[in-house]
Amino acid sequence: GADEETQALSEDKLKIGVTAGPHEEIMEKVKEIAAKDGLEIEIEVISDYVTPNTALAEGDLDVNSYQHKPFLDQMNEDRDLNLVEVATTVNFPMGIYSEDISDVSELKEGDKVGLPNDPTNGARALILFEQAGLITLKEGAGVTASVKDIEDNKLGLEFIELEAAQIPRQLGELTAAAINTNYAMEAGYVPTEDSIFIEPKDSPWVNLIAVRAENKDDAVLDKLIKAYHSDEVKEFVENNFEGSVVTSW
Amino acid sequence: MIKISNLSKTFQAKKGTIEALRDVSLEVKKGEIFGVIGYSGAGKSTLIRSVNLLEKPTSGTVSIDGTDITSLSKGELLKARRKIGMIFQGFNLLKTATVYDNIAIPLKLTGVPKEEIDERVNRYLNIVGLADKVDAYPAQLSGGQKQRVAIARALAHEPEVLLSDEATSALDPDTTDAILDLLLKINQELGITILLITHEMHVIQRICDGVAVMENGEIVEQGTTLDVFTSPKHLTTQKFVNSIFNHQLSNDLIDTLRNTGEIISLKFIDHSSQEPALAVVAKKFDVYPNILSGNITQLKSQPFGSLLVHFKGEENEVQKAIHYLQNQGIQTDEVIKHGNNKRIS
Amino acid sequence: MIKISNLSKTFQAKKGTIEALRDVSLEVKKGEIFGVIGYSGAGKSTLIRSVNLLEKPTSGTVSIDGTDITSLSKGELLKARRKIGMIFQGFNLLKTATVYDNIAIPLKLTGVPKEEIDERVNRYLNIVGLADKVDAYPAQLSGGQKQRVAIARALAHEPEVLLSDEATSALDPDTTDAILDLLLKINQELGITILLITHEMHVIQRICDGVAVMENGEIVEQGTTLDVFTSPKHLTTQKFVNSIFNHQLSNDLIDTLRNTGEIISLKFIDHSSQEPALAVVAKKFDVYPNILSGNITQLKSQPFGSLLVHFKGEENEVQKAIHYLQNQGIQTDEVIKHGNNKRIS
Amino acid sequence: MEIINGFLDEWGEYIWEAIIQTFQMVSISLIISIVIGLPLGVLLVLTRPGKSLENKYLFGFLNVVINIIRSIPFIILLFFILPFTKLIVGTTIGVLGVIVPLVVFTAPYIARLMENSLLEVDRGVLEAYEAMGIKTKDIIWNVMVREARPSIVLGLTIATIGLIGATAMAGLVGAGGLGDLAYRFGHLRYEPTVMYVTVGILIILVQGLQSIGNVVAARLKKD
Amino acid sequence: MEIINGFLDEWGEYIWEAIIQTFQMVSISLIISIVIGLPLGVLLVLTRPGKSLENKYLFGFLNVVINIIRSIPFIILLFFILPFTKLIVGTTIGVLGVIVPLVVFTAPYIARLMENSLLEVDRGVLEAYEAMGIKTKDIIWNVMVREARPSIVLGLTIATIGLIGATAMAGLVGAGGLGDLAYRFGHLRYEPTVMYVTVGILIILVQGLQSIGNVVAARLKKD
Ligand SMILES: Nc1ncnc2c1ncn2[C@@H]1O[C@H](COP(=O)(O)OP(=O)(O)OP(=O)(O)O)[C@@H](O)[C@H]1O
Ligand SMILES: Nc1ncnc2c1ncn2[C@@H]1O[C@H](COP(=O)(O)OP(=O)(O)OP(=O)(O)O)[C@@H](O)[C@H]1O
Ligand SMILES: [Mg+2]
Ligand SMILES: [Mg+2]
Repeated sequence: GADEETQALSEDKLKIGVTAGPHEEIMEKVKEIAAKDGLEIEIEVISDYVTPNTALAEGDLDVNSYQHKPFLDQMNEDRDLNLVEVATTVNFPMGIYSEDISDVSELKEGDKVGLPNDPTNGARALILFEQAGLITLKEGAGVTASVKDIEDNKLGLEFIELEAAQIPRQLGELTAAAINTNYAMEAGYVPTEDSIFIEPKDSPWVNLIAVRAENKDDAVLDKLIKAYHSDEVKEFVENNFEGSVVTSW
Repeated sequence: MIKISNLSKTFQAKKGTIEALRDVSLEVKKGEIFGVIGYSGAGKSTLIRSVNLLEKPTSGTVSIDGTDITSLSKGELLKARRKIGMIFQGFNLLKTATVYDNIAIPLKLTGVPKEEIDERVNRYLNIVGLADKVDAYPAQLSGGQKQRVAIARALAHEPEVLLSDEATSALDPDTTDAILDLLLKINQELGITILLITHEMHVIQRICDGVAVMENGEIVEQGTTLDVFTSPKHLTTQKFVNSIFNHQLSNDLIDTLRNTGEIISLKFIDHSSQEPALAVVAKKFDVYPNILSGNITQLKSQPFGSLLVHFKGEENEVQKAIHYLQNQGIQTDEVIKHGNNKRIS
Repeated sequence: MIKISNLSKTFQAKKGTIEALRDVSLEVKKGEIFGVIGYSGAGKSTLIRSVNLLEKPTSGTVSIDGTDITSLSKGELLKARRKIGMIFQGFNLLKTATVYDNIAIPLKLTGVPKEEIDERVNRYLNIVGLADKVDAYPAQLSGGQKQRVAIARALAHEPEVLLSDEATSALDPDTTDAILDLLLKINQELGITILLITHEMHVIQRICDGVAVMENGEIVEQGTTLDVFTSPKHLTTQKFVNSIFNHQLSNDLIDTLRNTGEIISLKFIDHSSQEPALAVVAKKFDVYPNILSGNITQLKSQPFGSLLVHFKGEENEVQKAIHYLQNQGIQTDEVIKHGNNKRIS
Repeated sequence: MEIINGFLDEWGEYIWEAIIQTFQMVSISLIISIVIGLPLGVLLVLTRPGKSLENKYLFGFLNVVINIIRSIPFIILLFFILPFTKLIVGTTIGVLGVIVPLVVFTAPYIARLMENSLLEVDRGVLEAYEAMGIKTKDIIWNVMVREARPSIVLGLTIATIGLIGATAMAGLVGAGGLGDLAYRFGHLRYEPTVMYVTVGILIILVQGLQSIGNVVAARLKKD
Repeated sequence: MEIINGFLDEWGEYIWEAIIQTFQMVSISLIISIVIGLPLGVLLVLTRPGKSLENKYLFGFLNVVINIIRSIPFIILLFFILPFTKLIVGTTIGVLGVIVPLVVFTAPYIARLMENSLLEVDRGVLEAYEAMGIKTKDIIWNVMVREARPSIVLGLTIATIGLIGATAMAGLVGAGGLGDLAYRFGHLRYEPTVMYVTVGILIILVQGLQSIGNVVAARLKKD
């Protein structure tokens, strides 16, 4: 519970939690831009997916930027947190890739299918599989779906949860796998050509910047959002991730 | 000073139990040197280890200076133990400490002032003849040198009671003598009470006032050294006493000599050895006494001898000679052969 | 059989080096029992450990049965060592194995057939008197019992050469005698060559054919046991030889006796003790020989005695008596006082 | 009761599967690690200066290799040796895929613990056996290892517990197991009950292991 | 040369920061863990049946608590004790936030290793000091710990290396360090050079530690 802390955020200094990977890289760019505006950003890279929110709630962080709305909502509910979204950031579309087949319909009985093992990407992969018609998920499983929420698995596929960044390297041992576009590209895949199924560009999985509810109107956040939503950052993301990470502004 | 009453100790082993001590009672007076001797496995180490409660007796009590140490609290036991020095059969030295530290560390831990520690360490190392090994580690010492370090460690505490478990067993006769002299000296000068265990009869002979003989966990004989040496009653005691006299003759020799006279064992103490008894016999009677084997030796307080003498001569002359000797206070016995090992008592 | 030539061993210590062996040469013939005696720290253990190369000599060679073992390959050394049994000053038993296994494991590892192992273990345990401890672990044994297990372990290999480092130092005289008898027996019956180290002169006296006396890393005297006992040349040897005779008199006594005659040390071997020399002297001359201290004892092969005798009487009579004794082949010496420790040689 | 039933209905299967996976990972990699680690530990002791197989180069080499492997945290090792894993077992996924990194992680660890135990064996006893002309190989097994057994058992217990800790990261390559279940479902997906139950099972497992280790070590110790 | 300069320009700062973080995490938690673990190890030895402070309950309690903690893989422990961490140091992230779990993880481990070493100390020497009426406390330091030093040093080396391994997971709560750097950049961002360099530094670190440990242990060993 963060209720006891009602302090406003510092005017010129923010401690921002991000997860390792693209969120971290983008935030480094944002830090550069914000510095020009007199806002000093201290980046805390946290590899775990829960800590950035709990640390934020407890006041160890001022802001975090690593999750999408469905995940934030779930955590607020599960752990009785009071965190709110103040801006959207980027989206990492996800696709299904394979070295053996060229269409999801070619999946056979008992094939091995890989998916990320972290909750934000894992649930998303399952929903992607549902969209591809491979499985059906339990009603209400929604954005926290895990392999145990699979209700119907006609082909009896074997779902193997792996470290997200690792999947491209192990794709050869799987029939197919859901991979975040950024990781797929770093492994040399061209998403539009190599994926055998891909999320629509306008998917709801856009990431966001979250703060404690009592700070949602603090002025310093405007500076941060301004820096984040700057053209420089957009350019950086486009150049650096070559379209695999989609900006929301 | 040390009073052991009805002490028993039973060890649990895989195959039943081992009664290492059975109802042992013993008293060592203040200022006395008391020896315990016995065969290997007789229970000597177990007994001495019970005195400072390293071995918890199964039953019976041990009291030192009037206090029953089996009933002491932990703190009191600690204090009581500081007055008791112990030399172990194993040496129990710190492998990682030099000779100097092996003696100095316990002194430091028992609160001996710093300036005194150095002095004491050097003094006792000199006494045991190891001044040149002060910086050596135990692994660099010979067996006897390790034992001497252990002796120096125990003595450096200048305890009131000293327990010694085979302190000289790894030492040559010269060093043994030096250590025994030292024990005698500290006993006489500082009045330290000493309970020592040994399997060497000459250690008892040289320095002990009293002696107990153990066998199979029991004390089979006990008394002043003089009494035990001159008239040993139990077979084991007799064997030990004889061991220092080394009466061993070949059977051939005995057979030959029997035909020309008698073989007599003579035992005498004190004054009697100052009178030329055998010379007088030779002059007075028509016998030719010939010493076959024997030892005249010095007990802690007086000379004591045991001779195996062949009296060549007519039977009645021999009898007269023996009679004369008996009148001089000399104990005479016809020889008895001890089975295979040819021991004659 | 064992030929040690110009062996030197230098240890590196913090403070300079320690020369544990200096140019030691020694030969033990096949079937011989050879003893090495010396003070604590003399280098005895280092010497015996060099024989099976547990200690690598700094220079010099050791050859056994004609082969220089310092030049053997690893495999050859292994084979050579199997013929050499060794009893250690420490006992070096496996803590985690029973008495039985402590003897059986090495037998198994040196390829003794299974059915024979059991037989041998039991035989040798019986010999050392530990048949009832077959299932005990070393921690449950007394000091002497551990030593006996170590002896049984070495003997069970039935080696051609036996190296023994103070094998009886922790044993009572009775057990010591039994072990010595056993060594003598295997030496005579199986022709095993034995090199043993001891600090107890009576061990040498009882079973050794030859003896070497070590001091400060050097052999100071060496010869047959008889020669060394009867005419020890080096001071150390004399001390050792005298240690078994235990000549110790109080100064008071010596002073008193000097006034009424002379104190003479007599040494005689073999036949001479069978002739009643002192009795004859008493009859022939006007002297009263009185034995003050002494020991007539049996060397491995013949009796040997050393007496300290007071000859009461006129000076010229005493001189005549001494002359007579000398003619009988008895070695006579006027007493010499040895400083503080009152030893008289 | 109903709560328990409900819990078991929902999670029983997963937990059971995780237990099996953990057992598989631990037992297989432990056995292989011992087979590799124990001889390595022995070599580390025997080849060091002054010991019977003294060999500066082999000792230095082993020492360095073991240190290099022990330097790499398991999480990195897991990915670092992927090609090697693929080569050895043909897959980098699942229980099979994690065994190779677990062994690579545990064997040097066991070697170090063995080394530590074996170095404590009394020099005198070793000498006695050398003097009897017994082969180094036999001395190793019948003297060194035998005498060090109590300490070796405790060391292996420590290593096994470390191994169980490492399997918690096996989830990264899809091998599952109790640790992974606790982290992913218990922590990340906030199912505290799952976390508690899994941790409880781990505790029982480790408690059991350590107790067995203690009892065995005490039994083997005869002084 | 240029490549190296380029690499250092780009990564030098990160690597340097990671080294500092690793050093901080390792040194602080190691010291605290030793301070806690060593006495625990001593207690484990002294309170066991037959030893001088024999106390079934305390021994049983310590044994169980240590086992419970050692049961929990570090990755889970990290989160399991969050409230405790918060209570002790006021934060759950960063170097400060990871110290508490590292200590909780390492101290019982050190206790076990100490126990193992201390149990090897010759009983006779302990008896000799008991017989001299020396306080248990003094015996512990001047005999047990002293005689076990070579083994303790090797044990601590093993524990320190284990600790370095655990810090690789410190990234989960934002504490950084070399392991995290290798994972984040090397693995997640496909910058293999960073991974190799970081792993290289770790290797040098561990190699140095083990060498120091070996040398110190050999120095302390006097037989
Ligand atoms: N490893 C070593 N390092 C340094 N010095 C040593 C070493 N081993 C033995 N010494 C020294 O060498 C000398 C001879 O030792 P050795 O063990 O041979 O004596 P010893 O004659 O067997 O004596 P003891 O009768 O007391 O057993 C001693 O002074 C001893 O201190
Ligand atoms: N811990 C133990 N467990 C079982 N039996 C033991 C234990 N300690 C000693 N014993 C047995 O008790 C008996 C007496 O042992 P103790 O050590 O007192 O003999 P000792 O007279 O000192 O013999 P030595 O002269 O050989 O040292 C022996 O038979 C021994 O085997
Ligand atoms: Mg004893
Ligand atoms: Mg010696």
